[in-house]
Amino acid sequence: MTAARRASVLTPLVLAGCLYVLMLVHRPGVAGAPGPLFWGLVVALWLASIVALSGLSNLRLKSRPADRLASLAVPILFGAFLFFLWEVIVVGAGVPSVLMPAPSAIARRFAASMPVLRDDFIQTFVKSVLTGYAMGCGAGFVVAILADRVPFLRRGLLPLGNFVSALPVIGIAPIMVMWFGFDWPSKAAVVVVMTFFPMLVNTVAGLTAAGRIERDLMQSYAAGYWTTLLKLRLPVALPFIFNALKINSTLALIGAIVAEFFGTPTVGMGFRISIEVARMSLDMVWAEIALAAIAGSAFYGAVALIERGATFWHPSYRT
Amino acid sequence: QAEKVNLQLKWVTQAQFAGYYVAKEKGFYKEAGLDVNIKPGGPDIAPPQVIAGGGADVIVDWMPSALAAREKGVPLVNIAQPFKQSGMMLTCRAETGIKTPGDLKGRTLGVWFSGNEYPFLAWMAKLGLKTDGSAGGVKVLKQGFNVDPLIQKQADCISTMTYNEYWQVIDAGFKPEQLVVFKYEEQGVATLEDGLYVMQDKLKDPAFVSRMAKFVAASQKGWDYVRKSPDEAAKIVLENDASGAQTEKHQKRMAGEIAKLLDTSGSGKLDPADYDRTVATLLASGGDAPVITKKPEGAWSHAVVDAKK
Amino acid sequence: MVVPMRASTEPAPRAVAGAPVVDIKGLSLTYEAADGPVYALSNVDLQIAEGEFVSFIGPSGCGKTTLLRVVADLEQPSGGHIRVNGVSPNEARLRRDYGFIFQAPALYPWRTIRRNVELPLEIFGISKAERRERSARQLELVNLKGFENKFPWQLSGGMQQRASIARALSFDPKLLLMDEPFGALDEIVRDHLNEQLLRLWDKTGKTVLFVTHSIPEAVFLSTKIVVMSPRPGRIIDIIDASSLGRMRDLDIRETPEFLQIAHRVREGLRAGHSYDD
Amino acid sequence: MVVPMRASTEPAPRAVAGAPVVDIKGLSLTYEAADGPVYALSNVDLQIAEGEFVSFIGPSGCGKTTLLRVVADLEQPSGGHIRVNGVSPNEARLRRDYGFIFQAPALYPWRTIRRNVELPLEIFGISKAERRERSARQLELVNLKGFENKFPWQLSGGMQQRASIARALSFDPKLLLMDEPFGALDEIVRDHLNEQLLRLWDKTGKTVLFVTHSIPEAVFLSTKIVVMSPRPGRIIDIIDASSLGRMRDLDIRETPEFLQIAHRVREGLRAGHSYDD
Amino acid sequence: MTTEAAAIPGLKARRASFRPWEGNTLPVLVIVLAIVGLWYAAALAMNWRGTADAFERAGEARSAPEIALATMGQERPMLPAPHQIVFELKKTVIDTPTTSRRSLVYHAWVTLSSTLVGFGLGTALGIVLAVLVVHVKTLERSLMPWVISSQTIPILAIAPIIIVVLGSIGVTGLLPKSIISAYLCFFPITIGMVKGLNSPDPMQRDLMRTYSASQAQTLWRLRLPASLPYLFAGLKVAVAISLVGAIVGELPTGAQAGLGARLLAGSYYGQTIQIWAALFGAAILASLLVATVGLVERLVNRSMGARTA
Ligand SMILES: Nc1ncnc2c1ncn2[C@@H]1O[C@H](COP(=O)(O)OP(=O)(O)OP(=O)(O)O)[C@@H](O)[C@H]1O
Ligand SMILES: Nc1ncnc2c1ncn2[C@@H]1O[C@H](COP(=O)(O)OP(=O)(O)OP(=O)(O)O)[C@@H](O)[C@H]1O
Ligand SMILES: Cc1ncc(C[n+]2csc(CCO)c2C)c(N)n1
Ligand SMILES: [Mg+2]
Ligand SMILES: [Mg+2]
Repeated sequence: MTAARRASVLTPLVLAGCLYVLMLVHRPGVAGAPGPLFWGLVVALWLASIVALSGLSNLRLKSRPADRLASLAVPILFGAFLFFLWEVIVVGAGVPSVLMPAPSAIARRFAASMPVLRDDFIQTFVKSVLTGYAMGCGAGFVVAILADRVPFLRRGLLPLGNFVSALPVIGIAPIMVMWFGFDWPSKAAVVVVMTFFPMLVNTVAGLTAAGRIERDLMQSYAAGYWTTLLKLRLPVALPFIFNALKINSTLALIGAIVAEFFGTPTVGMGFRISIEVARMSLDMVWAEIALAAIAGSAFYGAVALIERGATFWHPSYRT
Repeated sequence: QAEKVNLQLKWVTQAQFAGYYVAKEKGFYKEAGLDVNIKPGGPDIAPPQVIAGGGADVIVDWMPSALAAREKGVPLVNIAQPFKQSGMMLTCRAETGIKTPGDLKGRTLGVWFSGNEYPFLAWMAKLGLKTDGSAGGVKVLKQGFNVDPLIQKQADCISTMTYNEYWQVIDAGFKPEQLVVFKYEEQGVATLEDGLYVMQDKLKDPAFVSRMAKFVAASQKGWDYVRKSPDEAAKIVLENDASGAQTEKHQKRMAGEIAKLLDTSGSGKLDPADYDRTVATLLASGGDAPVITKKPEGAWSHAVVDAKK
Repeated sequence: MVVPMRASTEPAPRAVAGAPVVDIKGLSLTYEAADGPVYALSNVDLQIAEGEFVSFIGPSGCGKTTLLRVVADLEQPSGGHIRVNGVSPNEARLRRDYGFIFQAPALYPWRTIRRNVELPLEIFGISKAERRERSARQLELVNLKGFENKFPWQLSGGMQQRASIARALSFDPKLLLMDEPFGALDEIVRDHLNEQLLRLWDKTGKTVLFVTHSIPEAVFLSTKIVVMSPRPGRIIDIIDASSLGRMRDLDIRETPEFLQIAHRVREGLRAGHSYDD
Repeated sequence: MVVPMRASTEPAPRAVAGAPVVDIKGLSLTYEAADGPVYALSNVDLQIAEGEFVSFIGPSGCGKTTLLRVVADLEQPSGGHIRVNGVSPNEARLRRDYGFIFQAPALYPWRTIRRNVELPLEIFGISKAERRERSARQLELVNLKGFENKFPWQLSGGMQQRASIARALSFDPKLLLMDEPFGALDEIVRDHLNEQLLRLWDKTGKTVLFVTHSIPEAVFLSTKIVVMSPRPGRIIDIIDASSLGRMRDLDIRETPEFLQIAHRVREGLRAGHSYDD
Repeated sequence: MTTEAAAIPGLKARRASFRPWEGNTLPVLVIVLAIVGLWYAAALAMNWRGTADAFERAGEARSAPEIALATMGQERPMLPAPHQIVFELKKTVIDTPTTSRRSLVYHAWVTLSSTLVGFGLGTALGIVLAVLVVHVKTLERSLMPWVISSQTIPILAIAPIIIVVLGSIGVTGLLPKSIISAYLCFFPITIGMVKGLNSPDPMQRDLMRTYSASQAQTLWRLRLPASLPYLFAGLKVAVAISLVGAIVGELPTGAQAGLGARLLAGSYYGQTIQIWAALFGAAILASLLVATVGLVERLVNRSMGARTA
């Protein structure tokens, strides 16, 4: 109860304080050279926000929707506060925008560049990432199953799987451009190589996770390899497989963007980032990074949501 | 006690920067009382960012990129311009039938971005060719670091430097007559390359100016040396190449070609006419994201070069 | 020398009437552990005819589970002969001759109780309608009606055990291997299920191998009681209880004949223990 | 109604002699499942004095485990009052008032048997030498000497259960919560352990809450027998058996008094079942 | 009855007998041979056009077999033939002293050292983060979403800034590369560990509750051992990624040495075979690292009594 009261009193106070500081920092006299009092205020707000947030996250509300809302509020407020600090420090300390632009500048840039961002998003995320992700995860999974099914292959394939595990993007990207051309297929190919190994390793680990009597039960039914796989071993392996899908969801995006540094048509998130860095338009660079973060987090979130549905029985969801 | 100078190069260690390496190895810097630390660059390094973050005292950069940075709030000032001419050109396979700039219409062209696309864009604007992929223009690819797109026939023409990529194409088996080249200098869209830039506010400090004066003078001595003995300069570069990937043949050739681009007056003083031409080219490049929107003010200074007398 | 257990070449005949369903001679099994071998079974001889109900009883760790697992082809013996329905355990397993109820419920947590019970039926390719019908019948039998849509962790220990019994009965195997199926059940349910099992056995002529710790249960159910002893795991007594007839009711437990057999079992059990205070 | 279980502000006194060790009033617990609530406990009243030995018996799924878990602060009741040793279950748990033996062995597979038994001792910060000594003693008691360095999967079901009993006894808790500890053991071992437990209880004055399915076991061990019934889980009879005295030997099971109490338990149990054939 | 069975002393004896097809050597060999065969076929097909073009440019007419032979010896092939890579590896690994900048071993060592430091940092960070997220509710809700979005930031884009910022506070040399490597590789560990730390089943957790064990005790005695399968799967992925991270980290530090520098230089100078050799170097290194983690996993499993079946 005290946590709730603390949170409900402090949160609005901190919010108000932050707004005030934001107004202050953008005043011509303050920007670039605020006094120690100003920084003191910022530090005080920081401490207060920690107390408020920990109060909020321990909050238990009676109605379910309200509780949901509260649990959503915490990461959002936490993030908002990080952005607040970023803005205040960058503007307050007068950090040059070529090093680190202020969030407000990034947001303005983001809003003003919607058409460009949309085209880049389609090129990089929809075409390269999704295709490459599906193929890479699929390939890792299939090879893991193959290695599992055919013991002879297992001992040959797994060491080879390790072999391709660390083919660095910067090495394969130029080769893929040479092989598959400048457009998105070469980026998708890079993503395939990057996502293959995490899936392979996790699937192989997951396939060994079934317990002994659970396997014996299948044996006693004289269930064949595929039946056992489908009805026992894959369900048990799912938490591992989903780990790989989650890791890959962010890895694929990084891979596709970085691959675009090594030759592209004149569209794509990586293309934009690399040329805007050289133009010193760091606000645009960060607008693209923000887009990547939003897309990547949404992708990850979608995978995590499916995971929760598919592995509801796992102890980690039964606390 | 030697004064420290951090120099950030624009690209990896190669004969393009031979002057600085020679000055260091031959002790020209030491004679001037300097301790120079040369930081190689690369595709992922933007020298203006490094100098803005305090990672360098002086950088080698191309003028379009430096002026862009200046407009974006990093007040870079050109203090010396050892390179008089641009080495950039567009190299096409002759078999494509391209003979004049007019033949470029509808072709696929490899272009270096990262701040080096402006002369190209200005040129296309001058030719009336669209670069946004619409019909009647040219198809632009963001070229990687090498000349593969030309050899693999993924592009009809690619960007090359007279001193580097062009020779890689030759090494790949092309004869000069199988290639058609368009030098930016000859097309009237050349921009200044490889100048030395510092932060504007530092120039208020006389000690800094005198340190830079010594640095520029010693560097010029290095460049003179390169002009005279390019082969030895290439060897010095090779010794400084930590990646161990450069070949002697290629670096010697590069040193020779670089020598042709240098300012023969020997002072390294920026010619304001070259500067004006560069600015004009950049302002003409147009497009929806122009590199500079207005004429820069105070983007160069002779203070350092003059101080060395 | 190698046991060609899986390499049998002769045809696989169905057990002929009268021929033993389980035929074990000189069977032994040693677990190799890091700190030395464990002699789980040593020189076991046993014949079980079709339609028999055989209980195994003995101190914990004497090899009852191991013996059932060998019959089920879940464990490879280190020596000796074993035939199940006239073929090797492997072949018997492959033609799905038996149903096994494990000592632990071994329910799959991602399946509801109904779908757990239907698991073998799914594997045997039985139609959905019939699966539904059979699982409903078995769940009714073990008194789990109303819990079809729960997940295993939502059930009490005894309920999980009953679900696993329903699962094994659902596909109606001729040979039932039951490892302490009623361990976690109270007397009333146990009596009830004992009677149901006896009725089922009598009606269908199944052969049952039944591990239990309860002497009355063993005597009540069995035509034959095998008493085992540990270290090394071996059979120390085989008691014939067919004299009690096939169908029995619970009152039989007060008859002198019953008590006498129970006494003999208890004596055997006691002999198998190391501490007799 | 809200139980201010965790927000208790009064001081936490040790149980005064005579004050109930477990004091339950109007306790209820409902599991919210997707397909509707399960009333696992409903309006349960129970007082257990220090030094009592209380058995819980009832059909499977009647809430015995749930009740023990509430006492142990592993489950939060939906309503009613409960005090353990005069404080909330949470406080009692935090000061390590009890030892719990689960229905399944719950051994950690990566620890040897010895180190499983020593687990609570490690947590309580007991010296290595003493841990060794105590685990050896307890393993001897449950007749697992020689298996100290095995891993759980190398033991039979009954041996695992005995290991878990040794684990709970190793730190000598004043209050013992035992959920069907002897379910997987044969009669002989069971009798042996029953006697050992009784001796221990008598000597140390522990309070024991003991879930069992065996009526004789319940009567033999208990001073009080609680009979429960499912749907909703509730107490239907509390039978006093203190008249049998504290220390009993196995022969007591033939006395009329014993049989009479057993009969009453059986009647209660039968009443709690839905099918009485 | 045929179940001819004599007492044999355990099953282990059978396993000990010599069966080469049960070891790793034969399968690996067979599969490697198959891949090499396919590779040659692919090299032939992919290099055909380029080779034919080259002869044509040189004005030489060649027969198909001659072209086929020449596809195996191209200087800039689409796909080098395996023996070309082997010779390059031999040249840069065996024939060159390991202290030379032209030795691949030297560069592999440079990369390996930052990989190991980065992997160490990343593992520590990954585990600490997972432990915090599992124990502190505030962090699970507030930190985790931001950790996830941090992983979607293209490292190559912000690496230069990291290097510059770190450089300005005096962190240079090995550490910046390692930090980038750690930043990339901690994530798989965190994801796996969060799941693994939460994987003990409720009864195992309840046992700890009944002992009123502290969080630290529950962590050490229950959660950590239970999480090991997840941890090792994460570590294998992470060690591979940390190598990629170290290589990526070499670009914004001027790509002076290391496999990344080799890759870049190879790519920049069109030395395809050198790229492939460096790629193989990286892959071999990765295999060794992953295999090492696998070995540790097996040792740990054995000491934790895992079934040896
Ligand atoms: N996988 C194994 N590895 C090593 N030893 C084992 C293994 N499984 C069982 N044992 C040992 O074999 C012996 C017999 O075990 P088994 O499970 O057959 O006993 P049981 O008669 O079923 O006992 P319970 O009544 O307790 O279930 C025991 O001593 C046990 O420790
Ligand atoms: N986590 C849970 N979620 C939903 N229902 C549950 C859960 N745990 C137990 N139940 C239900 O609560 C009731 C009581 O269960 P409990 O485990 O207390 O029974 P029990 O008396 O111990 O039975 P047994 O003798 O079989 O162990 C059962 O109907 C069971 O289905
Ligand atoms: C990604 C990228 N590609 C090309 C250049 C252009 N460039 C600047 S200096 C130099 C060396 C000449 O051999 C070259 C090619 C660049 N800056 N960034
Ligand atoms: Mg057993
Ligand atoms: Mg229970």
